[in-house]
Amino acid sequence: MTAQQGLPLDVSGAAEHPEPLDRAGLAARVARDVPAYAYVNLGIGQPTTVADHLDPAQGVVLHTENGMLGMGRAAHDDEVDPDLINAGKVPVVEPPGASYFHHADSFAMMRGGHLDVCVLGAFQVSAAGDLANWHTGAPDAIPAVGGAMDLAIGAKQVFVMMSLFAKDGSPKIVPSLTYPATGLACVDRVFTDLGVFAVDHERGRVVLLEAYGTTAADLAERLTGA
Amino acid sequence: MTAQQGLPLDVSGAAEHPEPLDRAGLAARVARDVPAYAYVNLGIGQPTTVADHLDPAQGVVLHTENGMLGMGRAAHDDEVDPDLINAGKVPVVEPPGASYFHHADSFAMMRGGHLDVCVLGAFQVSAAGDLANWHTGAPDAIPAVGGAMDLAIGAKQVFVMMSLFAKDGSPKIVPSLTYPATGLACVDRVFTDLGVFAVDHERGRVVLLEAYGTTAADLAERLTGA
Amino acid sequence: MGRTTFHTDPVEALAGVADGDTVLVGGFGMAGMPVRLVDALIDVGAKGLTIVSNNAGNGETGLAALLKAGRVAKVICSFPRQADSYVFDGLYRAGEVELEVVPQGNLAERMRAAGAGIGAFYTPTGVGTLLAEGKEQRTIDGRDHVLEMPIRGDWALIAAQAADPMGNLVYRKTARNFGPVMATAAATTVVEVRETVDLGAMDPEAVVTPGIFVDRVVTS
Amino acid sequence: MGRTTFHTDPVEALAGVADGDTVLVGGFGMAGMPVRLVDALIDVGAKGLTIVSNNAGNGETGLAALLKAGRVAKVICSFPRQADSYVFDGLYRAGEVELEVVPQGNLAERMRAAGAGIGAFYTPTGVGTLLAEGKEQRTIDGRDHVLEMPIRGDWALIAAQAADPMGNLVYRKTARNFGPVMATAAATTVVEVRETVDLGAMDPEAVVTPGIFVDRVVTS
Repeated sequence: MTAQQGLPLDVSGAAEHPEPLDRAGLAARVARDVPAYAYVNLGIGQPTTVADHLDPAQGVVLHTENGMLGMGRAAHDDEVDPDLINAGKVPVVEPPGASYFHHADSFAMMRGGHLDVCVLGAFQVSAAGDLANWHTGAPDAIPAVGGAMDLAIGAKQVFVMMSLFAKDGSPKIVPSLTYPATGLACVDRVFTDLGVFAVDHERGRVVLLEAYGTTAADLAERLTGA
Repeated sequence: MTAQQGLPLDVSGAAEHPEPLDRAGLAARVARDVPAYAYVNLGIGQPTTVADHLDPAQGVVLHTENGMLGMGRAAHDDEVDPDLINAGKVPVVEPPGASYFHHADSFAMMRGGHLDVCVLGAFQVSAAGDLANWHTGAPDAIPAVGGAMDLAIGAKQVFVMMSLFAKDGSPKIVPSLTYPATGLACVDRVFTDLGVFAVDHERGRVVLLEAYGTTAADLAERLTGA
Repeated sequence: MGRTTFHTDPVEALAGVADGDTVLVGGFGMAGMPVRLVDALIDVGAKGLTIVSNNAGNGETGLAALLKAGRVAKVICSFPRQADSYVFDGLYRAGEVELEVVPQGNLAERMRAAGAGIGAFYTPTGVGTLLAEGKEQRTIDGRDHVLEMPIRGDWALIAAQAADPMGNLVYRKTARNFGPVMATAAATTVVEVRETVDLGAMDPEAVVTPGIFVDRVVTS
Repeated sequence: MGRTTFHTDPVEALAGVADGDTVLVGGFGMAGMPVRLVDALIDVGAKGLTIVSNNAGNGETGLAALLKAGRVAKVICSFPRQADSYVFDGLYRAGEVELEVVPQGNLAERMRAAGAGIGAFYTPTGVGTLLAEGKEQRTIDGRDHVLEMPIRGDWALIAAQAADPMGNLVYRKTARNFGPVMATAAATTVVEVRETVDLGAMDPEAVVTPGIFVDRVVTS
């Protein structure tokens, strides 16, 4: 199950790094690609940890879809205010310069293309940049989408952050999705423990930018069998 | 030009009053039909004068489409604030309990059917309740619609306030519009100097409720030639 | 029609809720959740309700209690499945409650459309997904869109920070969430507030929900 | 991208306006009119502009001056004709400026759609009128609707009361009008403000336009 025929993958220009990225390293690597002064939405779960690696000097402003721009860090102890939470329902703090708005305005902000970057987890990303992150497709699963489909189509750039291989060893970058789609042709960059990839939308292929803890050739073999 | 064949008009139940309504009397008559605690938009021009005849005890709340609910009376002398105007661009005052909002929210309020009454001037109203009040249809006229089409379709009840006959003597309640329409089947009640009419939307006819300064029979003859 | 009414009894404030009604329920998680009104809705006893809310209840309180009491025929929400949404999960798997999953932005925008007199709108959200199946599509400026219809409530039950005598509302921090949108989208909007303020005490520039959208206020 | 920039020279703040651009101009009458920016737009010299604004100028100042200077190819507005709109009137009758008249609510909603990522929407406004001629119609729930498309600006020029260093804006009274909507609908939004306030001095609950929509601020 590990190699896939037909994944259009270009590894020719990839840089190689000796160590794989651990969770903190991956979050830091994503943070490095967030442009200065960007407006950014960090998806629930692992993407949230990117915030810890943003340099305040970058001037990045965080959006949370439950109605806040300029969201602060997680709240601790007596900072916790049940009226002030992020999209993952974790209490956060209010830094100076924040603003609040209702859900329709918040999603208008997102869907209107005003966010520069959103960072999402994924089950799968296809060579065309299709994203699957909301539904396993299991027949007895209860569907629950939250804001995933809005985030997938709304931001100027969509970053995915995930492990490159599933627990069963199968690649999560795939020729075409086998899980139900969240959005089509929406992913721009994929950050994983073993490699950072760009989606080349014009040519419908995935380009390895950096390999971590392995070689470009090894990744090519594990992803394409070639 | 004064009588029109084919205007479906019922004058059978009309009350008769000896004097015609002057401008103030007409405004007072309209005000009397505004329900207590109604949210009301008063169109530019003559409809604005209805405000002077609303009893504060009625608790009517005025909306102005340039972004204010709970609009106050016209401002005088040093009350004038160029940032605080009504839709006719006349300075007004801010009573306690007012609120401000932007143009999209203001028209959402109107178009979403949240206003109870709007009062508009008109060139013509048809038996079906079609309204013409934005364009004379003259070939060299520069079209200008403002909020008229939004008001026409937005309020729960649309009141029209006008003279019953044009300067050339032709009736302004007509079998069907000869002026360009502002909205179709939108007018509920027509208040004029000589009579108050209800539009019976189900039967597509106009019902004279009250005659002023004339008789029901005379109005029937002048409006229908019958 | 105006004159917002004020109540201390939330059951009284829900007078008129009938079997089969559609009820919009505010809140994102517990922030902005109208806890007293949802509890009162159980006491009111109406059955066969359609509940529109972001989530489908946690544990056995609030919406979960309403579900458990068998009052809900259908849930329209973006995210029913949570760690402790076992009441919903059980009813859903038993086929006792219908589910319409809606992307969160479409949920908000469809209610906004209902409140704003928009008959329908085209959005790129959901294109090419299971949630767009059977929906009309249209390509606009080279981008595919799905046609979405308004979601209208017979009732909106929301929570706010404060109301003034005109029914004007302000919210607090991210507890604002769906409240202002739902208030516009329902025939009757009922709001539970933490405080009431005197006429003139609320900054007209800072009012979030003008009183025109507020029919009944429940105070503590 | 963030970091709203602050300028004292309005001409500098309009750097980049090019021939043929679409410019959304705030204000309803003089309330909320970005007077300095409109004057600066004349100095910038771009031609063949499409101007989207509620009115089409009064007397010979502001938009009327821009029109008189021959910079405007098309006006999209709800109400061009006013007592002293003789500059526009003359150009229109001479066929030197194109006019698209849009019902005021559609004007606001079409810009809101552009800012909110709505591809198109159905509205009952204008059904059966000259302004709906040639537009697609659809009956929804028994009511006729017209399909309306977004109006997007290359630029929005608006006025606000105050900005903070994040670009967050508050307005004053009915001078708010089109400003918050236009700010969302343009590629670049330029705002003239009466005052700037320190970071943290603006109430986050009362911000009307979050800084994400504000690119450049002109201070006095």
